[in-house]
Amino acid sequence: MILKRITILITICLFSIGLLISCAEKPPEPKKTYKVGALFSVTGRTSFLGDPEKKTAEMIAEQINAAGGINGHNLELIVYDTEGDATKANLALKKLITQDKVSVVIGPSLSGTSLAVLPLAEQHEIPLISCAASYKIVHNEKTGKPYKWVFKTPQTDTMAVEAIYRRLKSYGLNYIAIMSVTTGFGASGRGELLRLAPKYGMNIIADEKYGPKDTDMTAQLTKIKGIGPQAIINWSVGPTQVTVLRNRSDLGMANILFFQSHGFGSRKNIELAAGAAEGVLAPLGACNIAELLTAYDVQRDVAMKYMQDYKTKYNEPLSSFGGHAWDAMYMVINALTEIGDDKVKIRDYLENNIKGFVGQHGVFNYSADDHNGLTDKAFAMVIVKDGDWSLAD
Amino acid sequence: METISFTSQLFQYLITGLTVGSVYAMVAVGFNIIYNVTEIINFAQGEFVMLGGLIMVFFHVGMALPLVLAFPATVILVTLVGILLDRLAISPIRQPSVLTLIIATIAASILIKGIAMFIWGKDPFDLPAFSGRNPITVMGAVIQPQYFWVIGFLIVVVIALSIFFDRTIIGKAMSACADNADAAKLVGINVKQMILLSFALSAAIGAVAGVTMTPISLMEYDRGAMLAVKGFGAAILGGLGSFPGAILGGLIMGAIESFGAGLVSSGYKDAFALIVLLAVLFFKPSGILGDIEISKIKRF
Amino acid sequence: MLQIAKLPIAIFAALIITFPWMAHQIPVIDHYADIMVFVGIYCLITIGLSLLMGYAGQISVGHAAFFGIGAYVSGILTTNYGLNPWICMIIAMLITAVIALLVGAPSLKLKGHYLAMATLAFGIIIFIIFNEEIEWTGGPDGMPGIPGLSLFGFKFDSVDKYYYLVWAFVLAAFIFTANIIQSDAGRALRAIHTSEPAASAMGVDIAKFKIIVFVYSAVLASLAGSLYAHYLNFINPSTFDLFFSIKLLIMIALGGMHNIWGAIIGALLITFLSYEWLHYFEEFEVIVYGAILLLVTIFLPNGLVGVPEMLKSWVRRKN
Amino acid sequence: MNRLAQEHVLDVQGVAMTFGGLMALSNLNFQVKKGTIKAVIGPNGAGKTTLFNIITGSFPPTKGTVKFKDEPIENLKAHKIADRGISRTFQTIELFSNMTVLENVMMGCHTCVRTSFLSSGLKLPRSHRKETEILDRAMKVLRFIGLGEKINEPADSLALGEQKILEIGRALASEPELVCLDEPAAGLNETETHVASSLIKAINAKGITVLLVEHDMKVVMNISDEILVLNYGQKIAEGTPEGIRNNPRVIEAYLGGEA
Repeated sequence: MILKRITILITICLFSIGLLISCAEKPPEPKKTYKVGALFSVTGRTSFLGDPEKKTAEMIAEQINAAGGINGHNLELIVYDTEGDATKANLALKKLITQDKVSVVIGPSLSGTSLAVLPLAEQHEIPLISCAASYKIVHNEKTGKPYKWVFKTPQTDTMAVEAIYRRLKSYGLNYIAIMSVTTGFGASGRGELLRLAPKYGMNIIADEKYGPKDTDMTAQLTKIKGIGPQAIINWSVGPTQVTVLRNRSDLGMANILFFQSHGFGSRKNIELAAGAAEGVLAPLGACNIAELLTAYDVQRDVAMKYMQDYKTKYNEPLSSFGGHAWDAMYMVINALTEIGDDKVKIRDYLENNIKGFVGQHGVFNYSADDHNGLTDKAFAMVIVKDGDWSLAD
Repeated sequence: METISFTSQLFQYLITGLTVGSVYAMVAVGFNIIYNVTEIINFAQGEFVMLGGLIMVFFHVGMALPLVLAFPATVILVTLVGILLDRLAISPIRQPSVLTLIIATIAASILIKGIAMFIWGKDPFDLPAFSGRNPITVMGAVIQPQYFWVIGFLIVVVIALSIFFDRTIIGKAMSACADNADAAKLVGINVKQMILLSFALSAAIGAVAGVTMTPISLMEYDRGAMLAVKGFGAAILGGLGSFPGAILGGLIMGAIESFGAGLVSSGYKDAFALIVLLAVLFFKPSGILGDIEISKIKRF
Repeated sequence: MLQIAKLPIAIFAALIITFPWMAHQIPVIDHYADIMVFVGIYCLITIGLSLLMGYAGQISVGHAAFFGIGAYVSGILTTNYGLNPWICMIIAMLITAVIALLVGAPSLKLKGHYLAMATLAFGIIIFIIFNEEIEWTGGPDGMPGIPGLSLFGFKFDSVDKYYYLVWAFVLAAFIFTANIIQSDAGRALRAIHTSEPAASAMGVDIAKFKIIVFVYSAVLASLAGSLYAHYLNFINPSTFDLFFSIKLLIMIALGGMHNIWGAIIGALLITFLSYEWLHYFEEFEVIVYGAILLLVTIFLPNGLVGVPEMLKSWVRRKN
Repeated sequence: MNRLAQEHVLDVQGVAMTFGGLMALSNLNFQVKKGTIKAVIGPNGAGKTTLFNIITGSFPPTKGTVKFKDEPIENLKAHKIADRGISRTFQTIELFSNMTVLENVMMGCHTCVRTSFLSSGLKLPRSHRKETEILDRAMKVLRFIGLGEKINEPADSLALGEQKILEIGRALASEPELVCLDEPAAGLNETETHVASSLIKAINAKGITVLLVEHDMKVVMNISDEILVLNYGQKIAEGTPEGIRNNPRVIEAYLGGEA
């Protein structure tokens, strides 16, 4: 009996500990700040997305505050780590809304977590700018229109796939093999590759997969080699996209045209591939290839500045995923500057006033029918040449 | 368009499978060394492999030490981690039930992973191949020179271990602990020391696996867990406690994955290996080479 | 005699009932009720697992799969076929029971690490199926648009309403399980744990008991899965991966395996740690989490429920 | 001594057991008469415990039949055999160490009174009634074996002699027709041995048939009605204590000059 009572006591203690921790962390009451929430997968298996996003968003918030804030208002960025987990993303968004009382949310980083929190944003009527690829985030299948409160900055997989297919078509190639990693990123790209193939007259003669922690893809590539496609398209992120390249070059398949997804957008990948990336093509956004852009390109200045700032602050090469957070952050900052921190006004501003917004991943034009706002120009086809990017044309 | 004949394809699957399987086998051997002395499965075994790879990158690439120096230095450092693991996480537990010990190793693996993330960050690292990256073609199948290093080191580890357990006094003492810890205590063997040694030894083998596989597949901080699962599968498939079983189990797992990916469905390749594992267990509950009588004596 | 005292259960129930109100009084823990919904969902799983592991002594590293089967069956049947969620929940439990029976019958003949591996393998295979059968499950991106729950026109559409729904299930499962533990069946389970030969000499059908408990814990996990799916209105495979199975194991071990209260305390602590408290450590989160786990296993080998016992014996030694 | 009933409660016919080529029992035939005490003796490794394990269903014999009340039981699982009315103790004590004395005996009632998972989970009146019934029976047994005072102590805190007694009590709780006692006096001091022997006699007096393996010749000669002698898995003698005491083959094989 006593034992059980003590057990109960401990339970109460646990609650109190939680309470204390929460109290201790309570920030001093700010004068007047604009609160922006962010959900990124900073750690866990999809940290390659969330980590650069968080760094970018924090860097921008710092810069803005150092320059005196937004019309004198301090910008408070509240970042929660979702770890790529739907439950955590759900809890964190509710906390941002009810507790932190932010006026707009950036993220989540993944299509899965974005789809998971999307109903919440609609229900609580808070503008959310997702940093994930899937077109489903801004396309309500029931109405055929975007969700009212949800926007997104990254190019959809559709655009990347179309860029690749157009290129293949221009080469007159149509027998292709696709490879994808069995994560959200890979599966969503694979889905679009399969869906759009008939439209571009592509024959997918091999459809191979591998796990995100696989150490070797020789078996999949050997099978592809046996089938003999004209080109291979690989959809993955992280170390596997490098391993694929190495295995491919070992198998003497370097002469088969090879496309990577837009997930390939980091110079580190070229470096890690140790020569095996030569001749590989990938559709990339402007921020990956700032130096390659012509002086006339509207994106050149923003991309160069971002690249240099990021390198100076974090001493590591830029990842294109950070650019999605950059785009979302500056859209929000523009909105806050123009109309303050009212949720409804921010939403309306995003939908009506983001026109010709020059971002890292393209020039955005949001509208009531388009909450992604990018055209296929958002991708440039890039080829790896002498260990660096170069425009494919 | 260059293609490849079906037999060459099969041969390629086999080679790839055996190489991947060799890594699993080394992890499985590491599991067995500790299992034999303590009856626990050390789920931090995969972290030894990860540390082996990343520390080797630090010595060989970061500090530009030559291979012959960097390799042993890495193994020694990871062995120290193994010793620390035993001293800090395993031996302080006073009334150890097998499950408590396993949870302790899981906790330790999370801790090691966290520290590795803190030190190396989240990006993958590369290591130059020991003898270049120019592949050799055999029967139409392509073999990276590094494959030979992986398989070669597995053989070295096997021979070294069998000499150790059969020919040396310490090795025999360890085998005695494995057979009957109480009896071993009675004849004056320091069981605590043997447990420490088993952790050191399996950490060293983990390090070897990590060093040799990194040039093929890169290495990053969170690779350990999946390797531990695969290695555990290999150890169970072969029969816990049996070294030939571990090697057989590892190679079979690698081969099934490779053939499954190549011939059937790459999306389900991991499932094939596990289905085979389940099928074996349902027919032979102690694994391929496991001894059912011995497994009855074990508490767990 | 093993008796689970009624007073703590009553106090616990009272705490649970008043908690949302208490939380809403204090702004900083206002959202704790939301986290408690998930604690409740995980408690449903750990209560069953505690009976399986702590009392019957059978390890399972595959319960995330049953959790997932519950969630996916509910998700698929409600979104694709428009069936009533409650009926789907029951269908999900039936399907899970059949799968648990098919998997459990051969697996539970295995012992120790072999059983752990078999359940682990089963869990991974199910996870791969969730990932690969994109037409049914939506693949890695997940399955959005799962409807919420309502009963006779009453919608469980707020955190607090769902909180009471989930915890009503938890309390029912807790009392049901506690009754089993205190009955002849519970004794039989503990007998199996200590000595299988002696238990069978007492007429205990060991295979049957193990399977019943395995199926029971799987069905509870399935119920938890359905509740999860209808609360989040979204599911994706990574929620049901191997690491979640291991997390469940950690909950049980940390709370204390040989006591059903351990299941509750473990779920409570781990959920709050990983969803709330560790957040403040940012990049050190993983290190702190690992360190806490390690320290608890080293210093509290019987879990948190063992603390009173330890204190008692410590006091006794002092005197 | 009780010699009223003459029908056979246990009938072992042609039982043989080999373990991986090793012959543990070969072509063993014997019967146990209802209401008697029969002892099985023999040197170590004679196959006594193997015989017990076959009778109680730990494993089936390689050859032969075991009939309990004229029904074959050799292929039944242990728990089925327990249900039929054979209970046992173990050579190395196999108490449920995580339970109290009372709970151990209550566990023994499992064969007679058991509740379904569902009804005990829902705490239906039925399961409550049954639990009370189990409790009553267990208390009766505990008073009978003389451990009525120690019901709430953990089983593993008892002295060795009491643990042996408790194991017998647990076996009795199932109200068996035949109890198989595997070395009930092993490791006990003289007083404890005396308690154990009188308990066995008292059990027999209730009409329960007893089959026991025992090394202590005093106990065996003192309480048994019949004795079966095994050596190397074979029966070398069977008969009354008097007859065995004077059987030259037994003396040669086992007793030496002791008896």
